[in-house]
Amino acid sequence: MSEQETALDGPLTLGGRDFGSRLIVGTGKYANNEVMIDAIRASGAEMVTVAVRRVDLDRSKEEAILHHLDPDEFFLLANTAGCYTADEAVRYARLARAAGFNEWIKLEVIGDQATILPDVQATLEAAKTLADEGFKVMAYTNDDLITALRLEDAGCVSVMPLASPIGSGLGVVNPYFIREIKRRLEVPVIVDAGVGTASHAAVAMEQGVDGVLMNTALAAADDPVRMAHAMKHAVIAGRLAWLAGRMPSREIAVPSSPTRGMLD
Amino acid sequence: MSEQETALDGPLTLGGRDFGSRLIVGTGKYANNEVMIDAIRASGAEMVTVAVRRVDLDRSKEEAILHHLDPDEFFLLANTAGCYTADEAVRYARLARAAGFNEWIKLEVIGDQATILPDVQATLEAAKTLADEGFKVMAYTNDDLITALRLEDAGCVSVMPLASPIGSGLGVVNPYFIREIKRRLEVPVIVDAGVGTASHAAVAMEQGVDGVLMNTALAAADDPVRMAHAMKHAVIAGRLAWLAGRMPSREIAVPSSPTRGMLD
Amino acid sequence: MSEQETALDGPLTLGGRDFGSRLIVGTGKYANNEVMIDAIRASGAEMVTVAVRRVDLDRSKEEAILHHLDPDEFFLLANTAGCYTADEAVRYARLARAAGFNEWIKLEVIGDQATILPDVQATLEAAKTLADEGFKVMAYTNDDLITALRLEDAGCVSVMPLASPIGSGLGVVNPYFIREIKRRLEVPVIVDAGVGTASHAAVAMEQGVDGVLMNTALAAADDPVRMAHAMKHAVIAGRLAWLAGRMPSREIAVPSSPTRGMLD
Amino acid sequence: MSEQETALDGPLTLGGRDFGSRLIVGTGKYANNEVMIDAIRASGAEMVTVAVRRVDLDRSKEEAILHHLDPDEFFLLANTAGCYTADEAVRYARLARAAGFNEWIKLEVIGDQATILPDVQATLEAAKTLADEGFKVMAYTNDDLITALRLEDAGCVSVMPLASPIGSGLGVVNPYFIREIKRRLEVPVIVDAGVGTASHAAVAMEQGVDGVLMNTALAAADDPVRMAHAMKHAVIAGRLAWLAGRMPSREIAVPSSPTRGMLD
Amino acid sequence: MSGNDAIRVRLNGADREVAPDLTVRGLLESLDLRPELVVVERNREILDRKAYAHTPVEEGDTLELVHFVGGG
Amino acid sequence: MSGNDAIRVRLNGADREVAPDLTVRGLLESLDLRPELVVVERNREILDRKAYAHTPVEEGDTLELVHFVGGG
Amino acid sequence: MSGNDAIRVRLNGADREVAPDLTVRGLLESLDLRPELVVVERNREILDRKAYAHTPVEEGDTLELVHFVGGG
Amino acid sequence: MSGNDAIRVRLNGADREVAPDLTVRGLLESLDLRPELVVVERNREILDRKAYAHTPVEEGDTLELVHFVGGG
Repeated sequence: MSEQETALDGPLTLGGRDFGSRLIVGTGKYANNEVMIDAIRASGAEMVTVAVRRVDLDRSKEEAILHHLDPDEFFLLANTAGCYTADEAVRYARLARAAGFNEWIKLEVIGDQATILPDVQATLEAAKTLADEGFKVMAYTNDDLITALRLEDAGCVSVMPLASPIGSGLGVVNPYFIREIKRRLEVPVIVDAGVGTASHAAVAMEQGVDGVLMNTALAAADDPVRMAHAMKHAVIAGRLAWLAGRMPSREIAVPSSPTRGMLD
Repeated sequence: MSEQETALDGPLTLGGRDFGSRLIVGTGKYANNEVMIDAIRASGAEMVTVAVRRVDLDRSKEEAILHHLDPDEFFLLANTAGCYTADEAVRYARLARAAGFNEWIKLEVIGDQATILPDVQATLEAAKTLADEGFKVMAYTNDDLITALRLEDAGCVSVMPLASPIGSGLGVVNPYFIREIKRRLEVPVIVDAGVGTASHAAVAMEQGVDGVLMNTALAAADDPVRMAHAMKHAVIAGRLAWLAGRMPSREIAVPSSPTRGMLD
Repeated sequence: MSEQETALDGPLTLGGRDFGSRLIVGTGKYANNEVMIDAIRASGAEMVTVAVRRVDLDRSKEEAILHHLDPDEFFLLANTAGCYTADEAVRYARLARAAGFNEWIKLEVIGDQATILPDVQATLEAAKTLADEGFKVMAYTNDDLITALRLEDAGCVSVMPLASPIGSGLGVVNPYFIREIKRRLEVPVIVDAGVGTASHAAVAMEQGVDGVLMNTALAAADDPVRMAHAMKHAVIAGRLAWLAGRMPSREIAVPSSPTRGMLD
Repeated sequence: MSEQETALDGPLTLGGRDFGSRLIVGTGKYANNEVMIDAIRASGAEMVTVAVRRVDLDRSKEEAILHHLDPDEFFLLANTAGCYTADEAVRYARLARAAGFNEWIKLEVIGDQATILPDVQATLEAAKTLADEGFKVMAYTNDDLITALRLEDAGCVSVMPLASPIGSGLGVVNPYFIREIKRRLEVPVIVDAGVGTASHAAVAMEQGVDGVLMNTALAAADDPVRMAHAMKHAVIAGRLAWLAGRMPSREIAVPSSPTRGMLD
Repeated sequence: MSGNDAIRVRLNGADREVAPDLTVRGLLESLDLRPELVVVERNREILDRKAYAHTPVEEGDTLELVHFVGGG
Repeated sequence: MSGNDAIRVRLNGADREVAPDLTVRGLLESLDLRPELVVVERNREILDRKAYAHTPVEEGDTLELVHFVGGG
Repeated sequence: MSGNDAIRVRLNGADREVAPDLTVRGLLESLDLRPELVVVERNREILDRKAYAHTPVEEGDTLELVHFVGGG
Repeated sequence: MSGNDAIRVRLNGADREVAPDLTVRGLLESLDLRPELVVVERNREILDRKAYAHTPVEEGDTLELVHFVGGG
């Protein structure tokens, strides 16, 4: 946003840290690293997610994201993507912290390979362990309010319900649940996964949530950089619209020009 | 958009004239003129609509929009709002042109007082007359493709189907029809009426249309200026997303982090 | 409906004639005539539409629908499908009447080959001519209220707005417009075209309309006869639900079991 | 369904028992018991839910549902509505079984008073205990696939995801999740809670589920008995439509009358 | 069919030669069509079915024979 | 009711005095309740309906009398 | 205003008396209106702004003075 | 590489022979990996990066070398 515009909205405060952008982006699935970097810069995101994986001993150089991503330019949020148990997720989180950048973790515990939907029970269990170990846990979850409330109780710095399944691009399928979660939680709520195009991000923000996290919507667009620009604007648009308080919708039309003063 | 961003999208070209913004806004129903001006400036709109009405001989000063709106700052698009016949609309258009600013007219012929829905037959008739008289006609119509095609044949410089009834704020109720109209017409298509919040504007632009016209969504928001900022971003977001080519949506999830390289 | 159930709803009265079923079905596009007859019987429809075409001088026998459809069992409603001008539609209507069954006509004037959307202007023109000639005109149109009101004024015995384009199976895309048309017209409103599955027919009837006309939803189902049964139930379901007056919907949940009397 | 129609669909088999109707209804919130009985009979439901509560020692007679509901006419499904812990739910289930009708239980463990959304963790825990004790558990849950799979593993005879919150009448908000749950589970899936009108029930069945359970949609309709008839038809309609295999939906129109054989 | 004495008509959009001295009824019969299922438009005028028997088919006539087919 | 010889029980969440030497069956009868429609939980144990007749109601008992009511 | 010499006109839908020998420009000035912001329709004919100065307001004239107001 | 004096370890899920008397730091260097970009888990214990230099790689060790890659 322009300076004048930043006056219109405060920062996104997560775990005591301020972020100028409410958009968080992933670094996966890009055609190449140049496009990735350009897209991330275009998105205006300050926080970017990375995954923890074994060094591929044959072709590590190309792989290591830090050969391309400057940790001074972006705040790294490591995830536990691919983990199917609480123990596994905790192990990955500890490895991520040992990398030495920060103690933040995007907690993700999957319950089913076909849908990559979260295992909320295991997520809750891992969240408690990690919060106790001093991690700043941002927990990916489904749109269940009860689970969201417990993740907050477990000490997560943010709860991140899905808009729809990872990589589906279906957008916010259940705005009621997202809205209810936002109403009830005190920690910031970030909509994570399912956004496919700009209007989806705007719709998500219009539910009152604090931010949006996306990856495939950028990486799998025909033109990731242009889509990244679009998403930057979409998140601001949805946020400001929510802050501005939209007009009431009604089935009956209401003229926008005066009805008085017509000629004979 | 920032300079860098304007490179991402061309101007909106209407009747041989370029506009830097794809957002067109009305000037009606604002609480006061100061808010109106601030909101219009915040929206980034270059083209603004005005209505033609009798001078109220008791309190004209406050009324005349040009006491507040600088015709050098904004491109004035007079409308024929409130007209119920082709003749009446033609009369208002001529009066508007006599004001001496330009020969552009937002043609609007209403067919029903309760819904303010357009009378497409009368609109078509008036469009022909006005186009023959050298007007640059931007025709407000419903989402009927057949009518849209005929308005184009009649010589309109733009066809402007509704998203939903004027002042309803229901957004794009029938994206199929809007999309089809855009696919088939050669003149620019502007979605006019029905937008209620930012995501609606983004959805409209994501159908591929060339611009959006709105009034109540700004004037009736709790904070019109903030909503104007939101709409500016929403139109850019939807436009760039459409140009970028969104990811395909699918019901089956697809991981955004690598499935290879997990630990034992 | 069972006898007991018929007490729950009156007949569909069109042009002074009562029909026991609110479902009207077409006879086109079936794999074969046996399936067509079985499906129509299963649908419970009393009124069925037929098209007027040249006798194919080589293979007429198989073609003539009346070799398969008993005009004493079903009320024939000839249509003007395929006509692109008012004159053409009037010509087809007269030919249909000359067949000697009745003076009813399903008026259909198409405005565009790709979308088969109605030409409302030509439809209106033909409706006036045919009504003056004593036809009972059931006019297929789009979901524009203004056109619907004029078709009523022109003397149509029923106005039939589309749910979505013919053969699209998208269902009721714009319930607001359908609802508004029903609210404002006095002649029966039949939703015609666009229904794809049972819930679509129920949704249509829940807008308060008097009936539904469909063809492709049955003919193009994997099992037309079973789908015909489904549609019969769907139309009754939607009708009775509308008559019954649905519960209000609310975002906040309300328990259905008593909150009192819990144990300590 | 008529005899002929029952041939079109098999029975709903739950826990080794066949039910002729796929509609299960509650007995709460009716204006009076006469309306309740009439509505339940009109719905054609064979299985009805009841709640377990303390005898109100002052006015028990009116309260006891069995003074009005004949257990030989309907199959009683006691629920644990109002329970907030697994232990509480288990206690209520045992009391219900001690009533001596059957060992079936509609398991419901609530996680939040404001939304009455299920506590899936506690539900899972109680489901295991009750299944081990030989109960036939029908588990009310949210639309999370992972939880649904575990409830199946726990030995539930049916898993019952919500369409939307209890008493909301919002219908099937997330058809994707409902569909996915049905795809993956082997035990029957019943959509429970959230249905508000007939088309909602049809939509639910069109996702392929085995049945629908509702209460408020009937009890809170202006005319519960008529709405009960509507729902009976809606469930059959949705079921048969799903079995019939609906036509594909497409944005492009396809004529239903022949394009050949037009006159010159 | 054809012959020196045949006459030329435009029948359902195609040029055709038919026997001379044929009535519309005769034409339908020659085409094996049941009159009660067919509507005849002759030179843009719809014929009353009762007139089939005494309406001649003449050189240069434009005839349209239509009937009901399956349609939506 | 009350009296020197009455005994105190907790009945459906309320303190109550009932006659001494009363069986559960007797209690239900005294409350005008049909045993076949009521389930009795005594001190957190569910009673078999057949046991109502010979199960005494004793000083300090916590009794819950439940039944089916309308619910969704 | 009024007087024996006043003339009657229909002005923006209301009957009004105005001074005689008044031009359209004079009328606008008397109404305290800025000519460049007002369009004048006289007896259903739109006046060229340049004509305001020499166009008389005459008995029985129907005048419409219009301008731009806020609209959507 | 291999040799009589080589030692066997489990490295990133594969059995490998490495030189004897190698430290973790040495191992990373031999693999051409920048220590500051790699996290090492040795026999299920995460090593402090400062310990790489004096932590020996021993026969039968299970080592996991991980780093950050692109992910969502």
